Amino acid sequence: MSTKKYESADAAVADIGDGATIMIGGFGLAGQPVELIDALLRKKPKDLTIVANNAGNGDAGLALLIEAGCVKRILCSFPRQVDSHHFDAAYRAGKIELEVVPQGNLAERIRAAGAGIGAFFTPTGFGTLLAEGKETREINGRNYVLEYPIHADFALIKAYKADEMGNLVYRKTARNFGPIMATAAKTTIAQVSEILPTGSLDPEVIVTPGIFVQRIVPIANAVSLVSK
Amino acid sequence: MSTKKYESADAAVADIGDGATIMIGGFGLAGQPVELIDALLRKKPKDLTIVANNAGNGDAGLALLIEAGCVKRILCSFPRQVDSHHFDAAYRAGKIELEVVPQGNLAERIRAAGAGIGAFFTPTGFGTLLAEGKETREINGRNYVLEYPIHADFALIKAYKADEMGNLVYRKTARNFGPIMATAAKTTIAQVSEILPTGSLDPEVIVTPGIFVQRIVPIANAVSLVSK
Amino acid sequence: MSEFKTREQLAELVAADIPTGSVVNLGIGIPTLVSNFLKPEQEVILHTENGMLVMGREAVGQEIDPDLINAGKIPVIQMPGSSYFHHADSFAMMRGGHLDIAVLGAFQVSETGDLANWHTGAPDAIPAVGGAMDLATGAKRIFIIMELTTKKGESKLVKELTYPITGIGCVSRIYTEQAVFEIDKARGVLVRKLFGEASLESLQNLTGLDFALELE
Amino acid sequence: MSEFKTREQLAELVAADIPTGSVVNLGIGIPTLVSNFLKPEQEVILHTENGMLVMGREAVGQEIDPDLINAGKIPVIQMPGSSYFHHADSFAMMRGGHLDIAVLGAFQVSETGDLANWHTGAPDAIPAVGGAMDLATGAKRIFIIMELTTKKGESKLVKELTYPITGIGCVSRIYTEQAVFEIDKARGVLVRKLFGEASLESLQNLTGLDFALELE
Repeated sequence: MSTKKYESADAAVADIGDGATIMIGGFGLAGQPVELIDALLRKKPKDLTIVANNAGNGDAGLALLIEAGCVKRILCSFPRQVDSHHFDAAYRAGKIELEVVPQGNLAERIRAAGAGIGAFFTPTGFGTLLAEGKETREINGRNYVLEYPIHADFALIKAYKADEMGNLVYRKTARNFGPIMATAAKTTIAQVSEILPTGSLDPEVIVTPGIFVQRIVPIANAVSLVSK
Repeated sequence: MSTKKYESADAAVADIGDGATIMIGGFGLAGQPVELIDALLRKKPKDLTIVANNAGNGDAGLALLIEAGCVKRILCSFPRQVDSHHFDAAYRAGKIELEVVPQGNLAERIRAAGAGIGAFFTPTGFGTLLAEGKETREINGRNYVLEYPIHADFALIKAYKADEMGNLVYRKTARNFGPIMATAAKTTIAQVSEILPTGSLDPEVIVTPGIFVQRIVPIANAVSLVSK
Repeated sequence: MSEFKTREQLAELVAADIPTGSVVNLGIGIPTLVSNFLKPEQEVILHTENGMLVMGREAVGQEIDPDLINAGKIPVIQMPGSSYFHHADSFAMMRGGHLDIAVLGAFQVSETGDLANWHTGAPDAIPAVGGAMDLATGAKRIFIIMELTTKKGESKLVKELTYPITGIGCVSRIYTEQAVFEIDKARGVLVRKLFGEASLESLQNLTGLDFALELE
Repeated sequence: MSEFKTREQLAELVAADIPTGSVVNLGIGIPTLVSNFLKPEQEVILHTENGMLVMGREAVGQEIDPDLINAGKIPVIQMPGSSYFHHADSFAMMRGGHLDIAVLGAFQVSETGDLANWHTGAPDAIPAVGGAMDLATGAKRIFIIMELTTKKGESKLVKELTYPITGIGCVSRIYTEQAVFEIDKARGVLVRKLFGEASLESLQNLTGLDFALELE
C-alpha cells in the first residue's frame, strides 16, 4: 500500500524551495500547522509568497517565518493584530509586500481555485479601496467586483485526524481555511494528531477526501496556543 | 421553543402557489422527496418552474407532477432517461419548456445563489450548443462561459435526520443536490426519516445548518425505490 | 434625568431590539457584549465568521479550548445545535444574505448609511479588513454601536465619510450614548431614542445634520 | 491472427492503462465495465458525479441500497476510505482538475480530440447532457471506448465533428475494436495498437485520415 505518511515535518517540507507560493491554514493560532511551519523555518527558504488569514501571532509559526525574512509577499485579510509585532516591523521596514483581501473574498478565491472557476462576481468590497482598479459590474440592480482564484504550490494545513488514504476530519473552529486550501494547492501537507487505519472514519463525516491530500504528518502533542 | 416541525407533508407545502419556482433534490430517485412532491401533486398547482437534476423517473414523485401538467418549465441536466416517459410525452407535446444545463454548471449556479455570487466563469460548455448566446472570456489561456445563479421560492429536499433546530444530516449518495438547494431557496422544506432532540447531532457532522431550513416533515417509512 | 448610556447599556438595548430567532453576527469589540444580554427565549442564533453557528458564551476555566474561538480569538463554548463548517461556507452564509443582523463598531457612519470601520486612512496604519466588508454588504441589517463623537468631540455621524469606506448604504440603526438613530432610505436619519439631556436640537448642532424626530 | 476486440477486452485494456493511484470517473454504459478489470494493487480511486469517492463495485442482493448508486443509477457498495459530499463539491473536483482520467463513450471523436457524446443532433431527440461536458473539460485525460464505425459502416473517428460537440480538444486516447489511437497535440493521431487484420492502411482507408504508426 503506497503511503502518504511522512515520518517528520522536516521530511514533508523538504522540497519546498525559494519563491514558492504557500497557503497556510488557521484563524489566528486555531488550526495553524505550527510544527510544519517550524520545519519550514529550519530550511530558511527565501522570497516566499504566503496566503493566510493573518500574518502571524506572537512568537510562533508564521510570525517566526516572517521574522526570519523568509516571506517576500503575503496575501491575507487581517495582518495587524494585538500580537502581530513581527509582521508590523517587517511591513514598516518595507521588507514585506502586503495584499489585503476581504476575508470572504479570500476564502472564495481559494475555493474558486480548487473548483476550477475562472473568476467570479462578489458584492464584497465594491466602492472601497480594496476594489480599486478591479472590473465591476451591476447585475440585477446590485454592484459586484470581479475577483480571480488564488492557486498555490503548497498548502500547509492542520487537521484533527486522517486515515491512511489522506481523508481528513477537523476539530471545531480549527477547520476554517484547511478544507478549501487543500483543494487549491498542487501539494497539500496535512499535520494531524493521529493517522487511523483506512475505514475508521465514517464516510459521512470526512470533510477533506484523500484525493486532495498528498502528505500526512502525525504530530501527537501539537502546540495549541490561545493567541492573546 | 418555536418549532420547524410540520405534522404532514400537506401542511408543509400548503402555501406553494401557482407559478412558483421550486427546486427538488435528488439524483434519479436517490434523495428525491417523493412524499413532499405527492403532497404538492394533491394541490395541483399550475405553471410551476422546476429545478432538478432529472425530469422524473417511472411513476413517482416528479414524474407524476409532470404528468399532471403542473410543470410549465424545467431546468435540469438529464431529463431523458430509460423511465422518463411522462416527461418525454409532455415535451414532445410541447407542454413543457426545457432548459438543459450541464450538471456541474447546474450545481454551481445553485450554490452561487446560496453564496451571494453574482455570476461566475466556468470552462464547462464552452463552444457547445449549451453556451450559445452566453458571454465568454479567455482567462490565463483557458476559455470560460459566464453563468448566473439560480434562485428559487421553495426547495423540497430529502435528508436522513434532522434535529429540532433544522440541522440536517444526509445518507450516502442521497445527499447530492440537497445541501446546495437548501441554501438557494427562500423557503426550504426537508423531508426526514426522524427528528431528534437538538444536541443529538454531532456538530462536526451536520451538513446543512438549521438556518437554511424553515420546515421539517418527519416521514418514517419514506418510499425508497431504485429507478430502473 | 437619565444619563448618557454606557457601552453595556447600549449592548443591552441592541440585544432587546433583536427579533426572536434572528441569525446574528457580533463584530469584534463592544458588539460582543450584546451576547451577555440576549435572553434564551429570544432563540437568537450567533454566527462567527471562522466557521460556527449556535456559538455559546465566552469559555471560562476548564471550558477553554484553543480550537474553539470566536472572531476576536476569544475561547467560547459549544451548545446543543452548534455546527462547524469551513471558511467558504461561512462567508457564503454572509454574502448569501442568510444573516439577519450584524452588530459592528464604526469610525464613522454617513447620513445615507455608508459605513467606515476598517481603516483610519492614516498613511502608516497597517490595513486589516477581516470580515468587515463581507458583513457590511452581506447581512440583511447592520446595527452600529459607537460613541457619537470622537475624543476631539467631532461627530462620527457625518454627511460624507472622510475615512475609507467599508460598505455603501448598509447601516440600518446606530446606537450611541446620546441617541439611537435609524437610517430610512426615503426620509433620511430618524432619531428613535434620546438619552440624558440630548435633544433633537442638540444632536443637530453637534452633527450638523438634519434629523426627523420619531421616538419609538 | 488475433480477432477484433470485444467491449470487455477493451475495458480490460483501458483498466491496464490506468496508472497506479489514479482518480478515475467511469462514464455510464460500457466504461463502467472497466471497474471489473481494475486490480486492487492499482489502488485506483473511483469518483462518481453524484457525490462519492472510493466507490465500490456493483451491489448484489442484500447489499443493494437505494441511497447508494452510481451515475448510471446502479446500486454500488461502500468501501473503507469512501467519502460522500454534495453536488457542488463533486463537480468542483471535476472542474478543478482533480480527476486524472474520465472514461467515456462517444458518437464521434475528431482528429484534434474534439468529443461528441451528448446529443445526436436529431431534431426530435430530447437533449440530456448530465456530467458529460463537465467531465470532458475537467478531467486531466479523457479515454474513449467506442466502436470505430457506426452501424452503417461510417467512421466515428472523423476530421470534423458532425454531431453537437461536448468538449473541444479534450480526448487523449481512443479504444476501438480495431485499434487504440492516441491524440498528440503536435503530431496528430497516433496508432498505438492494432487488432485483428487491421493495419495502418486499412484504418486510413476506413477513416480517410492520416495516422502515424507508433505501436506501444
